[in-house]
Amino acid sequence: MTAAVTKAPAGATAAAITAIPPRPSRAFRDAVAVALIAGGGLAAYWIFPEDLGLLTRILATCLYVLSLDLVLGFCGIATLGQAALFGTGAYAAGIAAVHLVADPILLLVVGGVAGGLMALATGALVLRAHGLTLLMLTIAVTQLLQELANKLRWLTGGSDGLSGVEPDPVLGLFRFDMYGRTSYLFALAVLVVGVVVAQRIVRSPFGLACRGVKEDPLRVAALGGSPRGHLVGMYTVSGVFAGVAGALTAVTSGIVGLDSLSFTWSAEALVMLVLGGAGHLYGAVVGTVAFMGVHHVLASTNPFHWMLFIGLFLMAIVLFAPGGITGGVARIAGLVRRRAP
Amino acid sequence: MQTVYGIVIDGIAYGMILFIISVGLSVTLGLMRVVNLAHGAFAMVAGYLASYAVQAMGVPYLVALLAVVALTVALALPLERLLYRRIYGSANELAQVLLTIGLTFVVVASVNYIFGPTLKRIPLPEFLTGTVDLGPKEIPAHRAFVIVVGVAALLGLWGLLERTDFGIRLRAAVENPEMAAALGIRTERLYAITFGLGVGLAALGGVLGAELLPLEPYYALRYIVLFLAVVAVGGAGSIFGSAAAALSLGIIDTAGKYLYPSFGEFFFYAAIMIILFRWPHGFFQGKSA
Amino acid sequence: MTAALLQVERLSKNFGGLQVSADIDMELHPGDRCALIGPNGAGKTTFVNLVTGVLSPTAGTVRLEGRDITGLSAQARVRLGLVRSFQVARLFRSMTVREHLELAILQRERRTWALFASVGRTRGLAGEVAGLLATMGLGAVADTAVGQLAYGQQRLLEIALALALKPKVLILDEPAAGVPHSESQRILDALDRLPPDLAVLMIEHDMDLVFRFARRIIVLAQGRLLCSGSAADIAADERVREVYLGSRGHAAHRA
Amino acid sequence: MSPVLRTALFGTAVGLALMAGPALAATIKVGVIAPFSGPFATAGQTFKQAIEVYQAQHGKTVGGDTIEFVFKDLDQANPAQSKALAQELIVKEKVGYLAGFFFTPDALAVAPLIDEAKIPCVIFNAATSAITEKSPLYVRTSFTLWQASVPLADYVHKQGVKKVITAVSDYGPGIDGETAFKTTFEKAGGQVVDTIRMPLKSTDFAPFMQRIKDSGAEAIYAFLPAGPTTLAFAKAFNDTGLKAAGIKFFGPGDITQEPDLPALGDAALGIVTSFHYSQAHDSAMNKAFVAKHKELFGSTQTVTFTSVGAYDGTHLIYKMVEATGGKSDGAKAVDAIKNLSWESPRGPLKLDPASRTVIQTMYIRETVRGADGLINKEIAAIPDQPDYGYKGGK
Repeated sequence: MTAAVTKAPAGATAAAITAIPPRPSRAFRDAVAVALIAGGGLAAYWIFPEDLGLLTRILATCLYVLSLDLVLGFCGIATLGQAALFGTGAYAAGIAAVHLVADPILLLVVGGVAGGLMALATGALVLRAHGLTLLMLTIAVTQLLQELANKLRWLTGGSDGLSGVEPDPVLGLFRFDMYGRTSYLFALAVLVVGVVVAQRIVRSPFGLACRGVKEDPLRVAALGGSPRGHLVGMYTVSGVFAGVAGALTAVTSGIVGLDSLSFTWSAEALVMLVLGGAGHLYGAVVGTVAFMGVHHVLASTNPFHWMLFIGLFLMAIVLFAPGGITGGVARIAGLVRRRAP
Repeated sequence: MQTVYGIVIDGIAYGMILFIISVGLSVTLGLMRVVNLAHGAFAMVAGYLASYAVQAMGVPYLVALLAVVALTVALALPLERLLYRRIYGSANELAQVLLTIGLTFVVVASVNYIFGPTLKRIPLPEFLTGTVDLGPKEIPAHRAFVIVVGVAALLGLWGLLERTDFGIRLRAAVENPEMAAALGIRTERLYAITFGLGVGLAALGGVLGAELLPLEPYYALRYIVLFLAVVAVGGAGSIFGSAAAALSLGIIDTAGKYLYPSFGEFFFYAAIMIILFRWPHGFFQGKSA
Repeated sequence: MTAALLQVERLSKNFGGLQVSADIDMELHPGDRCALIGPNGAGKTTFVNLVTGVLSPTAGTVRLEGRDITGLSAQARVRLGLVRSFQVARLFRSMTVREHLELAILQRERRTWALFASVGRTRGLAGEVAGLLATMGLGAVADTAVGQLAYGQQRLLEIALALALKPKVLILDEPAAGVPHSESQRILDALDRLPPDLAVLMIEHDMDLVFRFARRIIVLAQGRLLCSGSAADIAADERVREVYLGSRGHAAHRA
Repeated sequence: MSPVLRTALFGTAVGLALMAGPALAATIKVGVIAPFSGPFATAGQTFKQAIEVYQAQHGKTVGGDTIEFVFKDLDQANPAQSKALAQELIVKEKVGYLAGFFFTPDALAVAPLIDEAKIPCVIFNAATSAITEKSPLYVRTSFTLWQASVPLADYVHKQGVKKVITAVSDYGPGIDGETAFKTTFEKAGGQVVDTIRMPLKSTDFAPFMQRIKDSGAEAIYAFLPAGPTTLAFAKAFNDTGLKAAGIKFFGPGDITQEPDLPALGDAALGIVTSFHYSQAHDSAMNKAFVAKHKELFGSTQTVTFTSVGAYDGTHLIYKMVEATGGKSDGAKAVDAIKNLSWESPRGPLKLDPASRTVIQTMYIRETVRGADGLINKEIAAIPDQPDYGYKGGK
């Protein structure tokens, strides 16, 4: 107990803490972020009209990485199985598009529901574990689903990929064409809606409880809450987001491949999220745009240049900027603010 | 019956390779609490070095094997000093994962740049080609050699960690670093030696296993999941656990491929899931070595 | 005499062959201000863990408002109104004081499954939080992350959290542990403002605090109930003196 | 509008058109998607080298139009990425032709795109029959597994082999090969005792070898995509004593493609394959092709079947540009070459108007030790083999 005394920060009085100037309200900052994403997205539409295919994939990936942030950043679940949820959504939407419905919005719903159900089912099983065991279980789930998708060739196209995903025009008006204008704007709209919903969820009572679980599950239990229930709950929410992201990729690209259920795809999501900074939604967007943008430039010359770059970059992040890009920016901004009188 | 025997022998040979490489990871993870995803990269580097030594320089296989293990350890120790030392401790799991993935990417890119993208082989010496007659089944001499080395590694490690002063001090340092330091145990050096031991085992496995896990630049990423699986199933830090896990997974994988080839690695991962549900901390967590 | 809120009967716990709690009986009534003391190793923590459901007893029963809760989980007991605070402040370091209280209240109201509601706009929440902040004197630091709070303030928040759950029975596990003596007065002030009909059981080493707070004191020694009575009775009891001296005069007055 | 103004405007327009003219008509871009990195990087390299050999022999212009090749790297079978690259080539690079494609899934994925953009797609390698059914704009200058396996099955049967086991990679071409071989061999009166489908990413082949051994087959028909896995498979076949046990090894020529032969070493000796091209093929045109390759790149080690696939594919692209006068008209371009016959380094070729896959001679070859190392020696030639698998072999 005496040790605890020494740990207490000396002299941190209430007065000193309240002297920090009031920060803009959360709602305001959230609104600004949404405006920035929407505005930036529209600007990119005009600036890079010939790269809409790539940009569409980036937007869908943003939503996917966002789904990982919900579990990793807000619940502290370290998973390498996010692709299982993404791929489930992608295949569900793809299969539905080939056999059942063609309305793109309905397909997103199909993907979201499928991803959510998969998360609920697997989450209830694997979220009892922690650490390496949890990592391994999430990897195993992903690999099993991939083998399954490969095996069910008649349904999924196996290694040839599921093609023939030809959605109807959006709202019956805007056709998906090769130039990707519809795809891009559709994806941008979905991402913006996704970010708004995600903001809403992390600021909700549920989100608050999940943050509590992330920091100390036993303490939440001592408040009468059920930590594992919330973990599974958020995992399911994340599954819905990942499923919608998968469906969005299927709808806009017209194809679903086995790579959407791969370990690599899970690992890349983690890398993108940590690059951007986990735990505040925008890091997911920033990290994905940075990662995929630089990847496109470097990998088109030689993918190994890309690997060298991203490898060094990751090591630098860990050693010098543990908060990721957004964390680094915030820290620099903090320094500047403190210098200013 | 002969078929069952064949599957078991092939599975054991495959499992032994998994064991030799994974046990190094298990030791560093269990004893030093480092999730070292670059472990496969060390195995790969060793494989490439051996390939170069044997093919381009004409070094005899066994000499190359020993020299390469030593060389890989020598290359890895500065990394321990510069990088790993900053991320020891279980509070840094995410940082460990990212730093070591980053390191893996750099190694993959470098190996591709230096050795090219194509598959590399380590030519086997005369006495390791051909087959050895083991009762009802002939097995490739190379696999028999792997099994022998694997058993030797298992016993050697067990002896080292359980029966020597080094092992005792290592355990003490792991249990309570401050106390160990107060007793005059130089934990930094112990950690460096243990890290070197892990890398050396990876290197040994990388060279021996080149026939089963072919050498190409993506090796380091492709097989790390396999090695992690063995560690998770065996229980981090447990030598016998790693051996049990590697052998059973090797046999399950081989049997699955024999009986239902088109299911691929389905049975391998299904087995992992079932085992981890039953024993969430692996076979031997907290028991014995 | 009102009916007992919490009734503990012949509660026992063995770890292997070692008996750490033996046949403990105890009752708490509404408005009780009771303290549990005893030398180190007397089994106080085990007793708290048995009552709150962290450990399950080898024998005996725990009743809350007459209902047998021996088989219920810790969470279920909290929901029924049996709440504890922690000896070492267990708080969510990155969350603000306000968020802590909001979480506790929402948890009590079973509203943590509201996915799309807004915490800020939950009816009645802000008012209740403000009330708790005022009671505990934490208003000035409401929007500070607890990682930056002074330790005494963290202890106050720990108590506020427990209160936010509107308990019927509150178990305070060393509420002043680690708090400098100069600040323990603030804790005592806060304890004085606890709802009058709440039953409180305090485990504490600081005898000053115990004697100023408790109207009844229970002494545990070697896993058994040694005696119980008013502060004056206990102060005068030879056996109590003996067990404390017997454990080499374990500091009865620790700062 | 006054006549003077009109004349002036007209004059300006003509002047602009003349200035812009050569630049507009000058360059026709061809987008090539293939692996240039990763384990299959050699395949992309052979494509690129063969294109350069063709351009060195035939010039870089057709009727005043310059043909420019744009290369995109796709290191493994990844249909989604393939489609994305194709989209980028069409929208951003404005290519008039797509080409390349080592893996079947990658080729299949671009079907909707070439239909929408109305540009021809020349497949240099991907060998699943079904690809060309997906769009009328696909043309294939490689081969199909049916094409290679049907004559091989006949040959194996004529050698007096009765019981065969098949072992193929579990994906499109592998399944094609298995079906083609099994159908033909059983029709001829032989017996396929077991069929094994091996996962694409297999590295340890011992369990499959055990199964082959247990099946009691006299011979094996094996197909794996050319590259690292075939090496491991052939080595496992030797190491586990199957070769010593006298089991004969047959398969499409991917197994013993020239760049892999040095690494395979003696393990390759005695393997009998059916294929459309061997670097050792004896013809003037092949000698010229190989010589030019040596002149440009210093070595012939990489000259293999993917080289001639790309070489002949480039030839077809030149012919299509010629037929359309450089205009973008995919349907007309493909129509113009539908009945084309020409001479290739591998022998006489003719495009099948229905399947748009080349009809060609299949050579049965045995891997033997030649003057400078291992070669695929042609021991029989079976001319005019069409894609038997088009529309499910009907």
